[in-house]
Amino acid sequence: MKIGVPKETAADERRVALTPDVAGRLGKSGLAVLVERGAGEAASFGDEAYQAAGATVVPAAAALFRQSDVVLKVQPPSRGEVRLCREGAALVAVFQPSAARDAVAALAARKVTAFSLALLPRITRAQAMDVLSSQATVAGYKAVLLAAAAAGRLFPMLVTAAGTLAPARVLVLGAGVAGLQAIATARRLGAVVSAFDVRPAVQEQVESLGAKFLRLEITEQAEGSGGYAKELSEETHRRELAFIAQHLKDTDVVITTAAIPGKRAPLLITAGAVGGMKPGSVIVDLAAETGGNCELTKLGRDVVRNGVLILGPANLPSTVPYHASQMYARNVSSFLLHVTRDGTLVLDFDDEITRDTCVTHAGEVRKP
Amino acid sequence: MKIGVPKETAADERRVALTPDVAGRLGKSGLAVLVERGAGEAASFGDEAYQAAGATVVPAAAALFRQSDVVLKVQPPSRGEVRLCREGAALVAVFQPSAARDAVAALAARKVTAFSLALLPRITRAQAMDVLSSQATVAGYKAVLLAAAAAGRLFPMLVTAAGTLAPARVLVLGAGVAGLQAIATARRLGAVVSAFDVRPAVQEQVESLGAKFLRLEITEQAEGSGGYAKELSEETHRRELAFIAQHLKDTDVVITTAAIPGKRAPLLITAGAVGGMKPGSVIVDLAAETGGNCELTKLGRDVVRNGVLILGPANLPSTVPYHASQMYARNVSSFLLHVTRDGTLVLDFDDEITRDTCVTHAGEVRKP
Amino acid sequence: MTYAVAQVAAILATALFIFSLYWMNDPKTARHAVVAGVSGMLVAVLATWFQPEIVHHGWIVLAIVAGFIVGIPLSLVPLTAVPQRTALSHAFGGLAAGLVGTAEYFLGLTEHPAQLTAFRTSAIVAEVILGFLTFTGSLMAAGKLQEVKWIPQRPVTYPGQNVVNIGVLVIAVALGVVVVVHPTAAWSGQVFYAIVGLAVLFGVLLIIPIGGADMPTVISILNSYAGLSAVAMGFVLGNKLLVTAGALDGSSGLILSIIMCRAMNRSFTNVLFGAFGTVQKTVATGEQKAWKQETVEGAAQLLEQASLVVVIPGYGMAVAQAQHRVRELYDQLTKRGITVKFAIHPVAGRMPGHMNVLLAEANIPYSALVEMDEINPDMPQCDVALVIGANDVVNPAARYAKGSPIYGMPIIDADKAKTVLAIKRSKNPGFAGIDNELYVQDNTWMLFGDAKAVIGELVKQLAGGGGLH
Amino acid sequence: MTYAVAQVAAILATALFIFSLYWMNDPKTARHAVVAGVSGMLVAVLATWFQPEIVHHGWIVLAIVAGFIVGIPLSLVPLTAVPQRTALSHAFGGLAAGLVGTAEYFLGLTEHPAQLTAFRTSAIVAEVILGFLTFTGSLMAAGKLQEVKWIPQRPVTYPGQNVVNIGVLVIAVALGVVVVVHPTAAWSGQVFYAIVGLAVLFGVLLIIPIGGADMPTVISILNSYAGLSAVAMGFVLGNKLLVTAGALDGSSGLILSIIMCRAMNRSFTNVLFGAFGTVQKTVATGEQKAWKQETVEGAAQLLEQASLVVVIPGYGMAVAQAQHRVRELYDQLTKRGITVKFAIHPVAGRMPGHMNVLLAEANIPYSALVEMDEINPDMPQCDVALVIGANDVVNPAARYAKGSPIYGMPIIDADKAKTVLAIKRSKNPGFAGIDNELYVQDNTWMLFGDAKAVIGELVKQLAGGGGLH
Amino acid sequence: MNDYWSMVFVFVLATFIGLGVIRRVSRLLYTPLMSLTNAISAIAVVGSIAVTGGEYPKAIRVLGAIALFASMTNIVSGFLITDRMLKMFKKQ
Amino acid sequence: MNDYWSMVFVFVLATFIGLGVIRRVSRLLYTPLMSLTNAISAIAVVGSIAVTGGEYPKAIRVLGAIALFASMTNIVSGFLITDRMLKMFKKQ
Ligand SMILES: NC(=O)c1ccc[n+]([C@@H]2O[C@H](COP(=O)([O-])OP(=O)(O)OC[C@H]3O[C@@H](n4cnc5c(N)ncnc54)[C@H](OP(=O)(O)O)[C@@H]3O)[C@@H](O)[C@H]2O)c1
Ligand SMILES: NC(=O)c1ccc[n+]([C@@H]2O[C@H](COP(=O)([O-])OP(=O)(O)OC[C@H]3O[C@@H](n4cnc5c(N)ncnc54)[C@H](OP(=O)(O)O)[C@@H]3O)[C@@H](O)[C@H]2O)c1
Ligand SMILES: NC(=O)c1ccc[n+]([C@@H]2O[C@H](COP(=O)([O-])OP(=O)(O)OC[C@H]3O[C@@H](n4cnc5c(N)ncnc54)[C@H](O)[C@@H]3O)[C@@H](O)[C@H]2O)c1
Ligand SMILES: NC(=O)c1ccc[n+]([C@@H]2O[C@H](COP(=O)([O-])OP(=O)(O)OC[C@H]3O[C@@H](n4cnc5c(N)ncnc54)[C@H](O)[C@@H]3O)[C@@H](O)[C@H]2O)c1
Repeated sequence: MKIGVPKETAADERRVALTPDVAGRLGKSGLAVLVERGAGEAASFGDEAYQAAGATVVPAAAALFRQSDVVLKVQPPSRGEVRLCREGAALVAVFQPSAARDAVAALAARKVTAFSLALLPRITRAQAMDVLSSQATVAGYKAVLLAAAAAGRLFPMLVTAAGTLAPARVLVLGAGVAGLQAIATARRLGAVVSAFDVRPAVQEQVESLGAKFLRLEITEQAEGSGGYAKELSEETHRRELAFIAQHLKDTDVVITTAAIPGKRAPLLITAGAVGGMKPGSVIVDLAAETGGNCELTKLGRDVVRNGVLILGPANLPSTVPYHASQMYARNVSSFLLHVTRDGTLVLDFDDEITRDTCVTHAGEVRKP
Repeated sequence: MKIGVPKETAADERRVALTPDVAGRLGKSGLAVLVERGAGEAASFGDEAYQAAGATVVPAAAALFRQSDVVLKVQPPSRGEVRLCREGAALVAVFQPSAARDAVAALAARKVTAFSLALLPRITRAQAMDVLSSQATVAGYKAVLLAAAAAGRLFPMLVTAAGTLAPARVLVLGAGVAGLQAIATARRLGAVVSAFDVRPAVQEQVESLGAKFLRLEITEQAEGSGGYAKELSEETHRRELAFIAQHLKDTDVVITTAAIPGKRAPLLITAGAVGGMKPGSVIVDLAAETGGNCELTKLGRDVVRNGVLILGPANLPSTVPYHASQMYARNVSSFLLHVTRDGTLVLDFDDEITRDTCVTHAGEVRKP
Repeated sequence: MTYAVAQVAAILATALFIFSLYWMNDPKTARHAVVAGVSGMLVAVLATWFQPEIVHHGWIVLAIVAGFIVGIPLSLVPLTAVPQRTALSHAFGGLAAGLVGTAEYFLGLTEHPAQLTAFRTSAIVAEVILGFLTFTGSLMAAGKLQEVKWIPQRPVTYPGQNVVNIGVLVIAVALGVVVVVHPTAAWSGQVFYAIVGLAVLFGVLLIIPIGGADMPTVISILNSYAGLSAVAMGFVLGNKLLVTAGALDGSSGLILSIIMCRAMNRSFTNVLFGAFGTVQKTVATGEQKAWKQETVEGAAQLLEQASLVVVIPGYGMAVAQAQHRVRELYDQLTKRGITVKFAIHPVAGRMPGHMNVLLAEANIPYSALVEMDEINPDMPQCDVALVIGANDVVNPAARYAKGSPIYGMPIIDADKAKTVLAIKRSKNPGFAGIDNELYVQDNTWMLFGDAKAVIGELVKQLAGGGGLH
Repeated sequence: MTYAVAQVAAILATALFIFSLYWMNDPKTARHAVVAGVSGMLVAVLATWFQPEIVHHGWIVLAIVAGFIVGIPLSLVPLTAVPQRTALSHAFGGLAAGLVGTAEYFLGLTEHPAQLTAFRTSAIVAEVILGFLTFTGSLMAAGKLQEVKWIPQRPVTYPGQNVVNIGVLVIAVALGVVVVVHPTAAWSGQVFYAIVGLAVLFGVLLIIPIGGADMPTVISILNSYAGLSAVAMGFVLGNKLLVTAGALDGSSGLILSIIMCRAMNRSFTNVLFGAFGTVQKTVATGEQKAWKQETVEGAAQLLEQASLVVVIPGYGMAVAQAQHRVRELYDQLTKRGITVKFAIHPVAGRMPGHMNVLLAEANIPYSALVEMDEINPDMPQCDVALVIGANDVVNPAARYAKGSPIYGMPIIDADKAKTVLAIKRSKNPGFAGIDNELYVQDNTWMLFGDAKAVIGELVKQLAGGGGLH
Repeated sequence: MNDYWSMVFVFVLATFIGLGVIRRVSRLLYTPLMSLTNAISAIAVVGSIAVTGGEYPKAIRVLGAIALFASMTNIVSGFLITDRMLKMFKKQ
Repeated sequence: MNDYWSMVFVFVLATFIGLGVIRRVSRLLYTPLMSLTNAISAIAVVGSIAVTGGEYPKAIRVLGAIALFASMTNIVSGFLITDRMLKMFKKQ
C-alpha cells in the first residue's frame, strides 16, 4: 500500500502531514511512502531527509495522487486535489464536514474514502491520533507569544533601578486544551494568570497549573457529551458577558479559546467590554476561525479599538510548522495504523474511531 | 523651570521620554512639565493622564520647544527639532555623539546644553539613570520573544500523546545586560540555554541564572574599563569564531548581543557558520544597529540563508513602549534631578555624571 | 563476690540488650545490634554458668552443642521461610519457659515446699501458661505459614468459638489460683498438669481463627508472650536480667504488633485476642486483595534503601501543586547517590505536557525526565516506583481488560517495579473512572493524603531523619 | 501493706515522671507534661507522708506552706529572669539534698552507727558533695545571670586555676573516702564538715571561670548534678523513686547540656569542667567589632521565634542557585504563621530583575515581594532580617560614607531590624569591593557558607526539629 | 546488699529512659524543660519529709525542715513557671 | 517481699525502655527485628542453665536440659538469621 504526502496547497499552510522520522517508521511497518518534492520545506524538513528515511520523493502532485492508495494531508483537499485523487483511494485530513461541503461532495462523487481527524472521538485510545489536541497545544502556546510580542509591556515582574515593572495580568477565556497551554505559557513568562470557563470541571485543572480560576455560579449544566461544552441559555450568557466585562477592566492581555464543536464560537467579549479595557491591552482571539469570541475580531487581521489591540490569527499551528508537523505526523500515522491491517486498509465501521471519522466512503457522504 | 516632552518624531519610535506618573513626581518637586499633544499615545499614555498628573499639554512641538528650559527626548533631535530649540536651553536624549555628528554640531551651534545618557558612567550612583541598562533589559526580553515567535518549534520540552517535543537549544552570545535578560527569558520559556562571552566575570553571572556557560580559554585580558569588553586580537578572534561555529551546529535559536562601546559590534557569526546551522534555526542579532554580530544581518530586515532566519531588529525597546517608556522616564527624571538644584539647572563639571554625559555646552562640543 | 559479679553481669547484659534494640532503629547501625545482642547473651550465659550453684556441666555442654547443631541449619532457611522459622523459634522459647516453670514447680513441690510462696507460685503458673500457650500457638502459626497440609491455612471459625476459647483460658487461670492457694496439696501436681494441658490447648485454639495475612502480627504477639514468660521466670528465680530482657522483649513485641496492625489497617484487639468476633469478616473475604497502607517513615526508609527510584507523576501532583515538594524529594534522594528518574506518560495530567510544565517550574533537569517507552524496559530494575497522583497511566488493566475505556493505551509499567509506593487521597478512581489493581498488588503500598502534604512529610523524614512526632 | 502502697506509689510516680518528660518532646503535648509531673510529685509526697514512720506533721505542714509562700512569687518573675530563677531553684535543690545527707550522716553517727555501712556512707558523701556544690555553684550562676554587682559577670581566670579547682575536689573526695572507712570515728564529724566546706567552695570555683554565654549549659549541668544527688539520697534511704526520678533528671540534664553545647559550638568537656583552659579566649576579645557567627540551630530558633521575617536576597543567592531552598524556607516559616517578606533591592544581583527571575522560578508569590521603598519604614518592626548573599545593597555606608563608590545609593535598611542574620561564604566584599559594617553590627549574626547549603540546613532544622543522630 | 544492687539496676534503667526520652525534645522547649526537670529534681522532698517527720533529734529534723522548705519552693515555682511558659506556645 | 518489688520496678522501667526504643524502628527492619527479639527472648537460657546444672533430681534436670537445648537453638538461629538479613541492607 502506498501512502502519499502532497505538499500543502493552502495559502499560509507551512505544515506537512508526515515528517521524515514518522515516514521512516511507516516504512518499517511495511508501507511505501511517497512525498511530493518540497512538501516539508516550509517546516524545515528537506527532501533529502525524507529520502534518507526511505521515502520516495515524487516531483509533482499529480503523479503522487495517482500512485497513492492513501493520501495524507493537513488541510482539506482543494477542488483540484480532489480531482487528482484516484477513485477508491483514501484521504486523511482535518476539517469540519459542515464547513467544507463542496469538498465533501466532490470526494464522495469521486468515491474517495475520506477521513477527517477533526471528528475523532475524545476517547482514551484515540489520544495518540488526537490532532485537535496536538494542534491546540501549539496554538495555545503561540497565542501567548503573539500577545507578549504585541503587548507594550513585559510579562514578568521586574524590580529594577528604573522602577518596578508590574507583571502583566493575563486572562484566559475557555480553558480547553489550547487555553490550558496558554495558561501554562503565560505563567512561564511570569504573568499573573486567571482563567474562566463554563465547565466546572475545569476549575481544578486551571488551579493545577497554578493559575486563578474565576468562578461564575452557573445553575445549568454547561458540560455536554465528550467533555465538550454546550451552548448556554440566553440568561446565563448575559450573566457571563457581564462577569467577563467586569474582569476585563484590569486585564492587560486576554487569550480567548472558547469553542463549541460544530457551532459558531460563543461570544464572550462585546464591543462594549472592549471599551472598558485599558488602552494598550491586547486580545488574542483563538476562536477567530469559527467566528471569534470577541465581537470585534476579524480573522487574520489586527483590529485596534480604543487603544486595545485585537488579534484574530488564522491557523496558528502552521506558524510553528516544525513541531506542529511533528505532532500531526505522529497523530496521523497512529490513525493510519489503526485503520490498516497487514498493509491494507480495513474499514471496521463498528469501531468508534473509524465510524466517527469517516466522512465519505464508497460514494456516500456519511457525515452531513 | 519648565520641562518639555515633545512627541518623538523618529519613525517607529513609540516610546515617550516621560510618563504621566513620573511627570507628576517632577511636578511635585517643583518643576513645570509641558507635554506635546499625543506624545505618549503610542505608548498607551493618553493626554488626559498627563493632565491628571499636573502636566500641561501643548498642542504643537514648536510651542513646546519655545517654552521649555529642558527638553527631554528619547531619540537624538532631528535637524528640525534642533532648530526649534531655544538658545541656551538644555536637552537630554540617548545617542552616541560619534554616530550623530550632524545633530551634535547643530546643537552646539545653537548653544544648547545637550546631554546623552548613552555616555553615562556605569557607576553605582548612576544606576537609577542608566538608560542603556533599562532599555537593554527590554531588548533582551523582546529578542527572545521574537525568536520564539519566529521559530518553527516550541521552546519548552513537552511529552504528549503525539510524541515528545525536544526543548529548544538557545545560545546567547554576549552576556551583558541584554544577554542576561535574554537568558532569563529563554529559560523561563523552558529552553535549554547556554551563553558565551569574552569577559570571564560573566561566567558566574550566567550560571547564576541557571544557564550553561561555554568557556573558551582566552589568554588576553578581554575586560576593559567600566566593565565593558575590549576588542580582541585577531588570533583570539579567529579562535572565538571557530568556537562559536562549533556550538552553532546543534543550536536552534541564537541571540547575539555583543558590543564594544563606541565601536562596530564584533563579528561573531560568519556566513560560513550560518551554513553549518540546521535549517529552521533562528538568529536574532541585537547588535544590528551597530553593524551586527552576524555577517548576514541586515538592520530591520529578515534574511533567510540555508533555511536559517536572521533577524536584525531595529530599536527593540520601542516595540515594548509602555514599560520601556516607564523605565526611561524614571532614568531621565533621576538624571534631571541630579543636574538641577532648587528648580534650576546647575552644571558641576567636577561631577563624573555631568561631565561624562554633557555633549555640548555653551556652543562647545565637549564629546567628539 | 560471685553475687556482685552476677549483678554486674546482669546490668551489663541489660545495657547491651537495650543498645541492641536501639541500634535496630536504623539500617546503618543494625548490624551493631546483632553484636550487642550476642555479647549480652554471652555475658548472661557465662555469668550464670559460673555461679557456684552450677555443679553439673556435662548436660549443659551437651544441650548447648545440640542447640548449635540444630540452630545453625535453622538459620539457613530460605528468606521466604523466615516467618515460619521465627514462629518455630518462639515455640522453642515457649517450650523452654514452660519446662523450666514445670521444673521449678516440681522442685518446690518435692524438695523445698517453703519456696512455693504465693508470689513465686503465681509467677510459676504465669510462666507455665504463657510458655505452653506460646509453644503450641507458635507451632500452629509456623504450620499455617509453612502450609503444612493438616493445618488449615484459612481462618477456621465456628459458632461459640469465643466462648470456648475464653472458657479454656479462664479454667486454666482458675486452676492456677487453686495451685497458688494450695501449692503443696497432694493433688496440686495433677492440677498443675491440667494447667499445662489447658495452656497447650489454648495455644492451638488461639491461632485457629486467624488467617495467614495476620500471621506476622500474631508472631509478634507470641514474641511478646515469650518475653512475658521470661519475666515470670525472672520473678520465680529472682533474676533481674530475666525480668529486664523479658520486659524488653514483651514490650517490643507489643509495640511492633501494634505498629503492624496500624500499617495493615487491622484492629489490634482483634488480633490480640485471637480474632474473637470480627477479624473473621475481613480475613474471611479470602482472595480479594486489600489496600495496604504504608507509613511515611516506612516509605522514607524504602526510598533511602533504593538505588533506582522512578517517580511517576500524574494529575494528582498537579492538583496538589506538589511540584516543589517533589523537587525537594529529588534533591534529598540524589544527595544520597540514589538515581531518580521521572517517567512521564504522554497523557499524564489534563493537557499535553502538563507534567513538563510543572516539573520545569520546579527546575527538575530535563535529563531526569524519561519517556514511557524508554523507562518501561528498565522498570523491573526499579527498586521503588513512586506514583504521585497518577492513576490511569499506570493501570495494568489497559494491557488486557478489553472492555475498559483505557484498553490499548500504553502505560508506564509501575507494576513491574520491585516495590510501588502510591500517593493519592482516597480510593477513588482517576479520569477514566475505573479501578486500578496496581494499588492492591502485593508489592504496592499506599500513602493516602494530599500529594503535597505527603511528599512534604517524606522530605521531612529524609531530611530530619525520623523522630516520632 | 503500707510498704506495698509505698512501692505502688513509687512505681506510679516514676511512670508519671517518665510521661512528663516524654510529653515535653512536643509543644502540643507539653502541657500534659506539667500535669503528669505535678501528679507524680503529689503521689510521691503523699505516699511518703502517710508512712507510719512519719509521726511529726507540724513542721512538715509548716515547711510546705513556707515553700508555697516563697515558690509562688518566684514563679512570677519576668520571663527574662527565668534562667536566674532556675539557677536559684537548683541552689535550693542542692541545699535540700546536702542538708538531708548531713542529717542522715549525723543521725547514723549519733543514733544508729550500724547503719553507716560503707555503701550508705559512700552514698551520703556523694549526696553531700553533689548537693552542696550544686548549692553554691547555682547561687553563683544565678548571681552572674542577675548581674549582681559583687559577682563578676565575665569569666575570671588566673594561672593555676585548674590545679586549684581539681585539688579542692580531690581533697573533698579523699576526705570522703576517709569517712567511709571510718564512719564513726571521733573525728569523723569534723571531717564531714570539712567535706561540706570543700563542696561549698568547689561550687564557687567551678563557676568563676565561666562566662555568661555558657550559663544556660552550666545550669543544665547543675540540674544534672542535682538529679545525681537525689539518686545518692535514694541509695541512702533505700528509696527507688528517688533513684529513678534522680536518674531521669541527671540524664536529661546531661543530654540537654550536650545538645546545647553542640548547638552553641562549645566543647562540652570545657563547660563540664568549669571551662578549664580554652573558653576564656573566645569571650575576652573585647571592644573591637568582631564578626559573630551563629549556628544553623540558633538561626533556626531565631527565625522560629520571629513574627516578621524580611528576606533580603542578593547576588549570592543567584550564584548559589539557592532559590528553591529559599522557597522551602519560606514554606516552613509561613506554615508557622510567621510573616515573610522579600525585600527586593532595585540593583540586587547583576541584571535588572535578577532576583525576580529567580524568585519567580521558585514560585514565590508576587505578593510576598516588597520594594525597597515600601519595606524600609517597616524594618524597625522586623524581627529577623535574613540577608542571603546580599552585600552592597544593605551596606549602611551608602548613607554617609562620602568617598564610597556606593555613596548615595538607597539601600534596604537591614541594619534597623531587631536581628540580622547574614549568609555569605567569606568575609570578602561584594561588587563594589568595600567593607560592610552591617556584618559586624551588635545585632548581626553571620552564617558562613554557600547560601544553598546554609538554607538547606536551616530548612532541615525547621522541618526535622533537631534530633541528635 | 541485694537491695543495693536493685537500686543500681533501677538507676541504670532510669538513666536509659532519661537519655531516650530527652533526645527528641524540640529546641523550642529547652527552657521550659529545664524548669520542669528542675521541679522534678525536687523529688528530694521525699527524703526531706522522712527526715523532718521521723522520730529524730530536733537538730536533725530542723535540717530536714529546711530541706523540705527548699524542695517545696522548687516544686511549686518549677511547675508553675513551666506551665506559664508553655501557655505562650499556643499558636494563633 | 522487698526484692519482689524491686523486680516489679525493674519490670516497669524495662517495659518503658522497650516501648521507647522500638517505636522508631523502620518497617524495613521489622523482620530482622523480630528475629533479634526472638533471640533475646531466649534469655530463658539463664533459667535453663540454673535448672540443668543445679544439684537437683534427674527428672528436673532433664526438663532443664531440654529447655536449655530449645533456648540455645533459638539464640543461635535467631542471631545468625538476623545477621544474614541485615547483610542484605548494605548499600551499593
Ligand atoms: N494529558 C492530556 O492531554 C489529557 C487530557 C484530558 C484527559 N486526560 C486523561 O487524564 C488521565 C491522566 O492520567 P493520570 O494518571 O495523570 O491522572 P488520573 O488518572 O486522573 O489520576 C489522578 C489521581 O490523582 C489523585 N489525586 C488527585 N488530587 C490529588 C491530590 N491533591 N493529592 C494526591 N493525589 C491526588 C486522584 O486520586 P484521589 O482522588 O484518590 O486523590 C487520582 O486517582 C488519563 O486518563 C488521560 O487520558 C489526559
Ligand atoms: N542589578 C543590576 O542590574 C546590577 C548590574 C551590575 C552590577 N550591579 C551591582 O551589583 C551589586 C549587587 O548587590 P548585591 O548585594 O546583590 O551583591 P554583592 O554586593 O555583589 O554581594 C553579593 C554577596 O554574596 C555573597 N555570595 C556570593 N556567592 C555566594 C554563595 N554561593 N553563597 C553565599 N553567599 C554568596 C558574596 O560574599 P562571599 O563571597 O563572602 O560569599 C557577596 O558579598 C551592587 O553593587 C550593584 O550596583 C547590579
Ligand atoms: N479524553 C481525552 O482523551 C481527551 C483528549 C483531549 C481533550 N479532552 C477533553 O476535551 C474537552 C474539550 O477540549 P477542547 O480544547 O477541544 O475544547 P474546545 O476547543 O471545544 O473548547 C475550548 C473551551 O471553551 C470552553 N467554552 C465553551 N463555551 C464557553 C463559554 N460560553 N464560556 C467560556 N468557556 C466556554 C469549553 O468549556 C472548553 O474548555 C476538554 O474537556 C478536554 O479535557 C479529552
Ligand atoms: N555598575 C553598574 O551599575 C552597572 C550597571 C549596568 C551594567 N553594568 C555592567 O556593564 C557591563 C556592560 O554591560 P552592557 O550590557 O552594557 O554591555 P555591552 O552592551 O557593551 O556588551 C554586551 C556584552 O557583549 C560582550 N562582548 C563584547 N565583545 C565580545 C566578543 N567578541 N565575544 C563575546 N562577547 C563579547 C561584552 O562582554 C558584554 O557582556 C557589564 O559588566 C554590566 O554588568 C554595570
